[in-house]
This record gives sequence, structure tokens and C-alpha cells, in this order.
Amino acid sequence: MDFDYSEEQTLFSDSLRKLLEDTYSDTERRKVLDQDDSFHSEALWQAYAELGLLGLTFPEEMGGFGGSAIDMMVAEIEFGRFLSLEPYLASVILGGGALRLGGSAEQQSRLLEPMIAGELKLACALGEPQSRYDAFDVETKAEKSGSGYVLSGRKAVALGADCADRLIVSARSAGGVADKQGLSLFIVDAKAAGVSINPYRLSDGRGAAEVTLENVAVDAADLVGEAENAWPLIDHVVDLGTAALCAEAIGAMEKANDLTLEYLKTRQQFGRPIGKFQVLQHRMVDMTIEKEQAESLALLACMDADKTDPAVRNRAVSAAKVEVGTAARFISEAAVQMHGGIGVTDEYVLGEYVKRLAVVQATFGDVDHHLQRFGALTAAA
Amino acid sequence: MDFDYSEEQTLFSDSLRKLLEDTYSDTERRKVLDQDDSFHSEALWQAYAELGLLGLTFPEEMGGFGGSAIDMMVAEIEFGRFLSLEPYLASVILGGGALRLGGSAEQQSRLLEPMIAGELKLACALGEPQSRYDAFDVETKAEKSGSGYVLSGRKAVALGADCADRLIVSARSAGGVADKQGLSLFIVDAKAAGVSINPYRLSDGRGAAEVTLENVAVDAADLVGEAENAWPLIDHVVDLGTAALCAEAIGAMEKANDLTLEYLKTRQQFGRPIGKFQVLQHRMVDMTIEKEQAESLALLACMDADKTDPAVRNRAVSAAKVEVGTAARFISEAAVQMHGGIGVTDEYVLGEYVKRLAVVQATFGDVDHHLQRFGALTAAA
Amino acid sequence: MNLNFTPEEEAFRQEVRAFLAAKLPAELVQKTKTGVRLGKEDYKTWQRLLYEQGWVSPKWPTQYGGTGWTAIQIHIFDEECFAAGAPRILPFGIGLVGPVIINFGNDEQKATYLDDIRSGEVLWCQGFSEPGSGSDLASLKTRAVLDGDKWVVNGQKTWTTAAHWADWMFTLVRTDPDVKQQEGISFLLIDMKSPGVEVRPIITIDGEHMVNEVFLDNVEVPAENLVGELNKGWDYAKFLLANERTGIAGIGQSKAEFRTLKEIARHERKNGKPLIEDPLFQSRLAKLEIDLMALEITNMRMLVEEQKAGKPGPMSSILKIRGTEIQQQLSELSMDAVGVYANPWIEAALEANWNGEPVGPEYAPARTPYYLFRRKASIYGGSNEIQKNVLSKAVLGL
Amino acid sequence: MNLNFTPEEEAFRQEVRAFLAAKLPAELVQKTKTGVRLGKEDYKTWQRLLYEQGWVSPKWPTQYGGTGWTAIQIHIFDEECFAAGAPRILPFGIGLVGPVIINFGNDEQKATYLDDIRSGEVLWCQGFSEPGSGSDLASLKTRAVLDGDKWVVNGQKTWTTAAHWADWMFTLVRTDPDVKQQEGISFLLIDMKSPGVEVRPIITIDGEHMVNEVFLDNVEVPAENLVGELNKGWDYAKFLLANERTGIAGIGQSKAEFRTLKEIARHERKNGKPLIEDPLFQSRLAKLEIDLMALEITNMRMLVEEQKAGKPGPMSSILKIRGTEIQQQLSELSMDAVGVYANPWIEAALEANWNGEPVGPEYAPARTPYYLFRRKASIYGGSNEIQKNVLSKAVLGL
Repeated sequence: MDFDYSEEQTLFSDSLRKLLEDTYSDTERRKVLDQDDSFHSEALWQAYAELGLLGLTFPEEMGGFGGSAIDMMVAEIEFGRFLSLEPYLASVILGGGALRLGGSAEQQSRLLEPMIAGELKLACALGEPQSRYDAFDVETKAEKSGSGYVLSGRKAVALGADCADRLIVSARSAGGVADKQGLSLFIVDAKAAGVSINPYRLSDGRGAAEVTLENVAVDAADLVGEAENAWPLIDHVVDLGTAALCAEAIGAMEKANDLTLEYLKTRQQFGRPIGKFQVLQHRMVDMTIEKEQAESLALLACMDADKTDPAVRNRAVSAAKVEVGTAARFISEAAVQMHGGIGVTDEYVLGEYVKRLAVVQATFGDVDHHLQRFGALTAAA
Repeated sequence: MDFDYSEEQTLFSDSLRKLLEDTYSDTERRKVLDQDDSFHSEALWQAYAELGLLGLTFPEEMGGFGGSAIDMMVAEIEFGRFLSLEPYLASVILGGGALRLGGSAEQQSRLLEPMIAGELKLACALGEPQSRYDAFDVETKAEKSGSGYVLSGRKAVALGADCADRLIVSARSAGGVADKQGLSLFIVDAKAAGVSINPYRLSDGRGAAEVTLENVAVDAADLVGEAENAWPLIDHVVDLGTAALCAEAIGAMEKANDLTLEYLKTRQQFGRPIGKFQVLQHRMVDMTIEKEQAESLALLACMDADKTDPAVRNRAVSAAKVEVGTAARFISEAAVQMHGGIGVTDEYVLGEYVKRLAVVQATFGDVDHHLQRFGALTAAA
Repeated sequence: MNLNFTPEEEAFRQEVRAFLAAKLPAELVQKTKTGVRLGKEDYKTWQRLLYEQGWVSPKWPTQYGGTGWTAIQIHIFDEECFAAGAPRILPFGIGLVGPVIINFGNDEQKATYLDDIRSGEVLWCQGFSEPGSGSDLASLKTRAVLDGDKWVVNGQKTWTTAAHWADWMFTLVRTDPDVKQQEGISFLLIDMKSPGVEVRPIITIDGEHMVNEVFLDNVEVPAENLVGELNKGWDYAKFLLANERTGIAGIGQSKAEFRTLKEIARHERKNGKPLIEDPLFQSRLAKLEIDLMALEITNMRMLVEEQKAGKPGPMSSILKIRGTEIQQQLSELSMDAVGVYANPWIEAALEANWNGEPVGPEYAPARTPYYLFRRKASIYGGSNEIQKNVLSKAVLGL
Repeated sequence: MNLNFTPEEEAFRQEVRAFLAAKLPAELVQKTKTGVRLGKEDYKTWQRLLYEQGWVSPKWPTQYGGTGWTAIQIHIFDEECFAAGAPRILPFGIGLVGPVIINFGNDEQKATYLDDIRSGEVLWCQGFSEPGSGSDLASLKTRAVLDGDKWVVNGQKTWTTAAHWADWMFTLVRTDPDVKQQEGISFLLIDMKSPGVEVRPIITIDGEHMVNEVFLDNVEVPAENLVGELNKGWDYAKFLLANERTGIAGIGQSKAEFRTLKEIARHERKNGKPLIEDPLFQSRLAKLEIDLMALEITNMRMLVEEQKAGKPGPMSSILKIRGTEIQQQLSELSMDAVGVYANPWIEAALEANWNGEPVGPEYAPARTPYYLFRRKASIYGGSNEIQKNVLSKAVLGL
């Protein structure tokens, strides 16, 4: 057991941080937030490609760099700290992850190589308007048609679907609406006939979309993994994404804490820095503890995110999401409160962290969802 | 709507307080706590009888003084403040309440009159080892035998059963173990053949007992209310007792707060009273707010404790027990913490309030139990 | 002691309901129910209707237009208005500056301002906070210097809600810099149309423009706009803030929001059942409802005390603290209730008459903005930390 | 970065397990599992067994009897001991005074005391707190005056755990009353059999006698019992308290208690099902387990850091705060779990070999006393408020 970054991880974390410091200041990011045509910076995306970031988590035989989920964590912490708006989670972790874990060699070579090169983007479209946080709750239908399939249905809040070239879509050809059996995953061209995409920003500025599929034809070659047995893959992909989100939240919380601590030291009221008031001191201590505890479990989640035993992986991921969710809410609210008025202005950067953390909260399951998943595992164990 | 004690209530509250101040100091109460033969002060009990307290909540035709549940509240608040160990809740509110609400005129005259005179004590034996907080979860059997019944079963933690002359016992002659149908209530002589009583103190020093019934014969005249349909009566009696407990907890919390505030003002550390530290100030404020909020709902519960519509009564009582339970735990723990070492010593009186509040917590349903009962009513409404 | 409403109180409730049924415009109700943002005219319309009914300033002394209602009646009125979907009345005129003018203003000021405050013809804003003076309000720096029959005012106010709508601003200004901070402050009324007054918007994290910075650059204010005595402004501010605290519990509004939340929780589904039946969500909902029930009674207990005493006591800080905590929890639980549809930021959907393609249920787009909006409830009107300081000192004697 | 145990670490775990299986007396296990109160001899027995194994003082430098284990090994050892039902080792000798003697004592003191500390032959207690000096420890008043080759000590210590069992007490005494408080304190070892030492029991709210008052009336202490330099006692105390903080997280013990709690929750029934399946109880249990999992990793992160740095840093206050919060929540949830059977106070059932008529399940009688016992966890060893002050200053720079 050890808790240090490897030499490579340190190097790579430093260079990513330098890239973001140099090119992605608050001002630069604000410009991206004001864009209407694209919800992220394509220039930064290409810089990620050049840095090798887009291939980080893929084995060398898929054109990647053979990194682990811990390497993913190293990157995500920086994305969180700098509020990177780019669709890394959507394209690399989720879309790429689905193909890495479940795709055929042909699919990997067809899609992962250009994705890693920055020439193509992926996204997953799993959840639906009625699913809440259960990715197995799927109404979208896949009907066999010749050697291929025809898909129809609606997908909700698909991360990165605003800009993806290909969508990985879950659909059902057997079982009831909330059955884990009967699901398949398909690669769908975002421009295919019958696909309509309603793109929008989330409250943290990141892009997503509602996706409607009307009799969309897909080839047999675009079935990912086994037909009607995609749940283990979907569950794994979502766990992986959740672990990545937890790591990103650690970076964001760390920065929110830094901003608050700085404010406590500089803001004067009643003739002294407000950080001299014991109630605020202790709350700042609580924020620090919350972040440390969340970080410990984000570590664990990333350690276990690549494990194939779902009970082990689910448990670590749910524990992390509970701790991160609890910490994120406490830190967001305490940070705003201690900043006072300035904390609720759009101009000051804290609000962007608060919104990012709110989006993390309602992505892939909130605290209650993961408490229940974890609790059921504990009760069964 | 008004929130003042009536003139009678003020007078009566004052005289009860004077009685307790004069005769029931901490030292006196400690003597009672050290007694082995009786778990309460029989002298104080007789003084309650003389003051008319034992008849307070009974209509005049039953030999009482026609008071309401609000009058009960006035008394219970004082009992809480002075930690009265006497079985008022057990004998007057629960046992007496069952006969008042469901007994025949003959039973009332036979038992309530001597009870009010201080010559006889009652107790309810409702819960069982497996019941947790569900008074309908009854295994004790009542079998018809001639014109009467034969009872067999075990009753758990029956308040005041250590000293009661008559027990009001629930038993089942129809339905499954957790059915609300099929229950009856019986008056059982504590000295009857087949009744065995294992008396003990609770952690707060009050008396209770495990009661075992082995083929205990009871007359038809000792059936309280309707056979096999006692649930509405049991539910009402337990609600009444819960409302009384809530009121008692208000008195206890008020006193725990007073002790803590006094300590904050007098205990010196770092060259000043510890009450000058902002973190302790704010916690003391939180304790004050918790107690005010709990008091508001204890008021409501006592207002509604006499209502016969179970939905209205259950709702008010559960709301109060949740708020009192939450406040009691917060206040207990914060009071001990701010006292430091002295707060965990047996010698200092605070611990007695902490123990009383802990017993209140685990009597007639804890916070979770009442949150669930209340939540189900809200979801259904 | 009796917590039941009297027949008279019940009759009063029916009277209020009848009025609301007859007069509250459906268009306003539709906006408040879906969380669409209200404009200046929405507030003015509703205030005018109450003014015409004679119910716009219930707490004022009857000779100035008060209704003479008991604390319980005021509570019933408040509850029924929000239950029907009425907007709130902006507090700056009727709730804040009005009582100051009534208590400390001269007859001419009363004649000039009070009726327009009640009718809503003239809107007010509050010029208290400054960039360097938030919780430590008494350190304010905006300076007013008497020059003949005019005050010349220089400085900057901030977090000024509705300054961009307001015709007048009541301010605290420093009129004597050489004495103890609290003793050199005066209470001055400033016409927002005066030369030298500049309002700049502050956009808040919910995306809305309701608060502003107000720059005061050699603004000339007639000497007679001073309220009460010179350098006694701090006393008037304390009086005003105590009134603000009491009004801020917002029971009626929170009860209405709780009903909306419950509707959402019936509509949303989790594990194939209505969310309201999910044990964890239900228990959070239950605890929140219980806290609100408690605060409603605590509020009435304190309002009755306050009416007896003729003024709010320091215990009213409890109402501010718990009231805003509950408001924040309501907004939080409502956001959590809509699940993943809390995330899309469809700001246009918050404007009246939007007809874009909906993203998620109709009630979803307002949830996260409202959560963010509510963050400030525990900051303004004296932060909850300041309220606890007040309670600690004034009630507990620490 | 790697959170998996190495094969070497797993092998070490097996070695510890084998030792425990062979040596830990079943009678002790039975007592710890049911919450029966442990006596002096129970503690001594277990310490002696560890001493003989050479594992009693893992953190000490190897030349004084330390094991040279890594932080991870120490964690594994701790976890396995508690999992097997071993009692804790009383901390006063090995955890507290031992390292002070090793770091600041002279050779003669090391020769005199260290081996008896390890074997448990000589038991120690800690004479720090006084009636007027709790959180403000440096204000202590117990006076030591040098008279020839003896210190004459007068004063009173309190909250002295195990003083009635102890052979020796290490104390902080005031040796110079005329300088700044922290600069006039020395660290002195006192033989509890000395004339003038009087121990009076303090019964705590859980009904147990473990803490005491210790009165010192003209107690004569040989001059050579001074540890380190005169008037440097405060530095040694800070060193000692930092060690105490680190040990106090109690992960191994809490994990064992969590398993007990889970067993209780499986056995208790609610609504006809095991309590562990009740959604609210299950969610509380889950949150507690998650917090404990997090603290276990946080603890290892910090222990590894600490071992690298060679001493505990101020961040270790986090372990004290969270560790004791979790201990308290465990005791609270365990009490709640047993429902109405939390209420009977059957003190005799907590004594070994009681065979009275049981009241409720076997595990029930210890629940409320243990809840009450755990209240002090957030008070002793520097209250959690003091820990937060430390973190605020030393880590955050506030």
C-alpha cells in the first residue's frame, strides 16, 4: 500500500496543470462559457490530444498509453481544479470506456484511434426521462431488422451528446422496463437519419443533450458486446464515470476550500480578518476534514473502478459518491456562506465551483441513491 | 389561539413547583435513587394525591378534576424539570388513561377512585420482547374460558409495573402477531396466580418490569372495552403517553440548557468564562432554538392528544416525538460536551437529565419510528 | 392555552380566501407556481390590489393604514396569500422604511411618503451594505456632508435589491466621522433620479438580476430628507432590522413551497414508485414538514408576544435563522427531487411565455436556479452568524 | 499509488492471526464481545502475552523494544487484535509516558522504567488535568518545590484514568510560578505508594469507576524523577499529546464494534423484518460504515506521512476528531438498535459471571452504559474543540 503519485504521474499531473494555468485562466474559461456554437474549447481539446490525455486510459494495443483508473484520477483532479469544460468524462471515460471494456477489436480500431487523436468524439446516451439514476431503466426499443437493428426512444441529459460524433446508446429488446436483462448497447452515428439532438448547457456550463431516436437503423457491426446482456458493461461504465466524477469533485472542493481560506484571511470586518472568528475557523476545519475524507474514498473508488467483480466495484464507488456528495454539499454551502454577498455573485469564480459540484451531485446517482445501493450490499454481506 | 397558561394552570404549576422545590431537592431525589425496596418516593406520591394531581386528567364524574391534556402538560413539564421519579406517566396517564377512555363505569369507579386517592397504582403492560415500538405486535394469548379468559405471554419493559397493583394487559385472541385486529385489554391483578414480575430500574432510575403471564385467569368484568377490538384504544393511550413524555422532556431540556448556560458563565479557562468562546455561544444558541421548536410541537401534541381521529392525533404526536427526540439528543450531547469532564460524572446532576432524555428517546418509538409514521401519513394525505 | 383557531379567525380566513379568489390575477399565480421570474409590474399589480382592498400594510398603526389585525390574523393572511399563489410584497417600502418614517419621521415626511409606499406607486430600495461593510454594517463609509440646505453624498452601496426598479432609496450615511462608529450615522432618503446616482447590475449565481451596486457621486439631497435626528441613524437601523427579522421567517411562503415540493415528489418516480414513497426521501420530507410545523407555532408564539410588547424582541432572531434554514432545505430537497433533470440550465424557460422545447418536466428548470437563489437567505438581513451573536448576547447574556 | 495490501502485508496479517488464535484467552474475548467490564488483571494478562511475543510496543524505536513495523503493519496489527476480541492496551505506559522517557529521559530512567512499562508489570496513570485546568491545561497549579534532593509536591489532579490501579503517575507540575505559564512546568514521575498520595474514585454516568481524583499532599519525590530539563515539561506534554491524538482514531476497535452493531441489527426485528433491512436504519448504518472506511484510508495516509516525517503533524487532529465522532455514533446507533431494551439499567449484567434473569437480549444491557461512556471521547485527550483550534492555527494559518 502506498499513497504517492508515481514519477510518471507527478510529471504528467504537472504538465497538465501547466497547460491549464497557461491557457485556461478564469477569463479564458469565461469566454468559452459565453460561446453559443460550442460548449467547450476545441483548442484545449486538441491540446489534450497532443498531451496524450485522450489516450491515457487505453491499452497500447488500442492506441493508448496503458494508464490505469488511478491515472484517470490524476487527470480528473486537475480538471476539477481548473473547471475544464471539455467532454473528457463523456468522450474518453464513458464513450471510450464502453468500447474499451466491451467493444470488438474492429470497433476499437475504428473509433478509439480517431478519438484518441482528437478527430472524433464519443458520448454515452443511457439514461431516459423516467430512469432517474437507474441506467437499467430503459424504454428505448431495439428491434431486429435484417442483420441489424432499428432503435426508437428518448435519452435524457446525455453528457457530451451536444458535440459527439458517435453515441453509445442502450436499448431493450427483451424484459420489462426496469429489468437488467434484455439490454444491448449500440454505436449510433449522431447524424444518422432519425436521430435528433436537442443540445444545451448544464448549470455548470458543460454540454449535454436530449436525444430522440426514431426508427434509427444500426448495423450488426455497431452492436457493442453481447446482445441483450449489456447490463454488466453498462454498470461498469457508469461506475467508471462515477469514480472519475468523484476525483474531479476532489479538485473542485480543494479549490473551493482554497478560495474560502484565502477570503477568511483577507476579508476584514469588525477590525480584523473574519478568519479570526472561532465559528468560521471551526467551519473551515470541518470543510478541510470533509474534503480529506472524500478524497480517501475517491482514491478507493478509482483503485477499484477497473475491477470486474461488480460487488467490490459498486461498493467502493457508492461509498465514494456518498462521501463526495455529502462533502460537496457541505463545502459548497459553507463556502458561499462564509464569503457572504460576494459568494452569490456570478462574477466571482466560487459560484462556478458550486454549480459544478451541484451537477456532480445529480449525475450518476445522488447521496440517497448510493446510500441505498451501498446499504443493500452491506445488508447482504 | 392563545399561548398563555390559564389562571388555574399558573396557580397549579406554581404550587407543584413549590412542592418539588421544598421536598424534592437533588439530595432528596438521590436518596430515592439509592432505595432498593421502592423505586420512587411514596411520600411524594401521597403529596401528589393531596394536591389533586392524581385526579387532574379525569372528569368529575370519575372523581377527577376535569383537566385536559394541556393540564397534563403543565404538570409533566414540572416533573421533567425536577426529574420526578414517581410513576405518574405509568399510573395516571397510561393506566388511568386506558380506563378513562375505554373502561366501564364500574371499572372506573372500582379503580380510578382509589388511584386518584393514592391508594392503588396502575400500569400498562403492552409491549413485548419482539414488539420494538409497535404496540400491535402482540403474541400474548387470551383464551376464552367460561365467562372469562386465560392469559399467557410475556410483556417487556412495562413502565411502573414494578409497583403497580393492577396491570392493564394487551392480549390477542385472533389475528397474526402484528395484526391490529384481534387484540383485547384486560385488568390483571399484579398478585394474581400465574403473574410474575421482574422489577428493575431504567437508566434514569424509574421503575419498570418484565411481566410474565402463565395461564392467568381474568373475569369478564376485567375486560376493558370491546373484545378483540382494542387497537384504537391502545393507540390512543400510547399517543397520550407519548404526548406526556414530550412535555416532560421539555422541562428536562429546559433545565439541561439552564445548567449549561450557567456553567458557560462561570467556568473559567484561558482567563475568561468559556461562554466567551463563539463556538460555544453558537452551540448554546442552537440548544435554545432546538428546545423552542420542540416545545412548540409538544404543545401541539398535547392539544391533539385527546382527539379521537387517529390521523390527526398520530400526526401531531409523531411530529412532536421526532422534534423532541432530535432536540433531546442534540441538547444532551452538547450539554455534556460543553461541561467537559464534570458533565460525565455521576455526582453532577446533568447526567440524570441526559439519562432521562435517553429513556424518553427509546420509549414509545424513537425518531425513526415516528418519522416513518408521520411520513406515511404525509404521503397518504 | 389553545392552539385551535377561533370561529372568528376561521371566518377571517374565509374572507381572505374570497378576496384572493376574486382578485388575484391568474397570470400571476401561473408564474409563481412554475417558478417563472417576476417583473416589476407583477409586484406593482399585486401591491395595488392589496392597497385597494386596504390590506397592504397590516402591521402599521391603523391611523396610517394598518388593519388592526391580531398576530394570528396576520399569520392567516400571509398563509392564504402564498397558498393562493400570490407574489410576495417587496419589503423595502411597507416592511422597512415605512415603519421608520412612522416612528421617527416628521409629519411632512409622513404626508409625502407613506401613501405612495402603500400603493406601490413609488418603489424603494435599501442602501445599507457597502463593499467593505457587510456583517460589520456600522463601519460604513458613505459620507454625507451638509452644504447649506443640501446633503452632498459620496460613496458606494452594494447588494441593493431592486435598485434598478426603485424610485427612492433609504440609506445609512456617515454624517460624523469623528465619533464612535455607531454614533455618526444618519438615515437619509435619496431620490434615485438625482444626478450622481448610478446603478450597476450584479448578476447572481442563479443568473438573475435583482441586486445592484449603487454609486453615489456628489449626490445632492435636500436637508429635509433626513429622517429623525442627526447621527441617530444606527438606532433606526436596529429598529428596522428587528422588523426585518420578524418578517423573514416566511412561513406562508414555505408552506406553499412545501406543497409544491410534495406535488413534485408525487410526480417523480424512483424504483417504479412515486418518489414520495421512497423511504429516504419520505423521511427527509417528513423532517422538513415537521420543522416547518414547529416553526409555524414558534412564529405565532413569538408574534403574539411581540404584539403584546409592541415591538420585536431579540428572540425573533430564531425566526430568521430557522426560517431561512427551512427555505434553503426546501429549495435543496426540490432540486434533489427532480434527479438528473436538475442539471440542464434552461434559463429561457424561466421567462414568461417561453415556448421552447421542454427539457424534463415543467417544474424542473427552476429548481437549481432557485436552490442557488436561496443561498443568500442565510446571508442577508444580518447573516445567521450575526443572528446567533445577537441571541447569544441579548437572550443568553453570554 | 496503490491501496491494495502487498503479499508481504497479507502474510503479516496471517502471522498476527495465527498468534491471536493461539494465545488470546477465550475468556477475554467473551468479555469484550458482550461488553462486560474488564478488570485490572484482564488488561495485565493481555499485555503480558504481547510482551512475551515482542509485539507490545510496535511504535517504539527497535533498540527499546519496538518492532520496526511499517505504518501499514501497525494498522493491520491493530485491526486484527480488535477483530479477534482482544482488549485495548491501556495507553498510559506504552503510548504516553514511554515515548517521553525514550525521547527526553536519561539512561538511568530508561533502564528503570521502560521494561516494566512494556511488560505491564508496572501500571501508569496520567496526572495532567486539574479541577481548574481542563482545556486550559497550561494553567495547572500543582506545585513542586525542590527541597534538597527531593521535590515536595502539593496539589490536585483529576479525571485520572486507572489511578486506582496504577503504580506510578507521570505528572505536570509547576516548578516556576513566576514566568509565563507554559515556561514554568516540569514533567515529574511519582510513585503512587508515596505518603501523601490519595486516590478518590469518580463514578461516571455509565456507572463505572475508571477515573479518579488524585490528591497530593506534601508528597516527597526524589529529584531524579524529573524527566528531561527543568521547566521544559510543556514541550514534553505537547509531544505526548500529539502521540495520543494519533493513537486515538481507534479504527481497529471501531471496525470490530461495527461488526457487533451489524450483528445486532441482523438479530433485532422491525416490522417483521431484520432491523438491518429497515431503510432508515440501513442508511444510517451505511453512512457510518462509509465514514469509517474513509477514516481508515485517511488514517493510513497520515500514518505513512507521519512515519516519513518521524513525528505526528497537526493534521493528526483530524483523526482524533473523526475517530471519536465515529466511536460516539457507533455507540449511539447500537443503543438505538436495541429499541426499548436500551432502557433497563441492569448494571450487574456488566460484571463477569453474572447469572441473574436476563432482561432483553444478551447484548442489550451494555448499550446505554456504553453510549454514556463514549460521551467523554470527544472531551479527553484535548477536546474536539481544542483539536479544531489546533487545526485552524497550525494547518490553516487562521
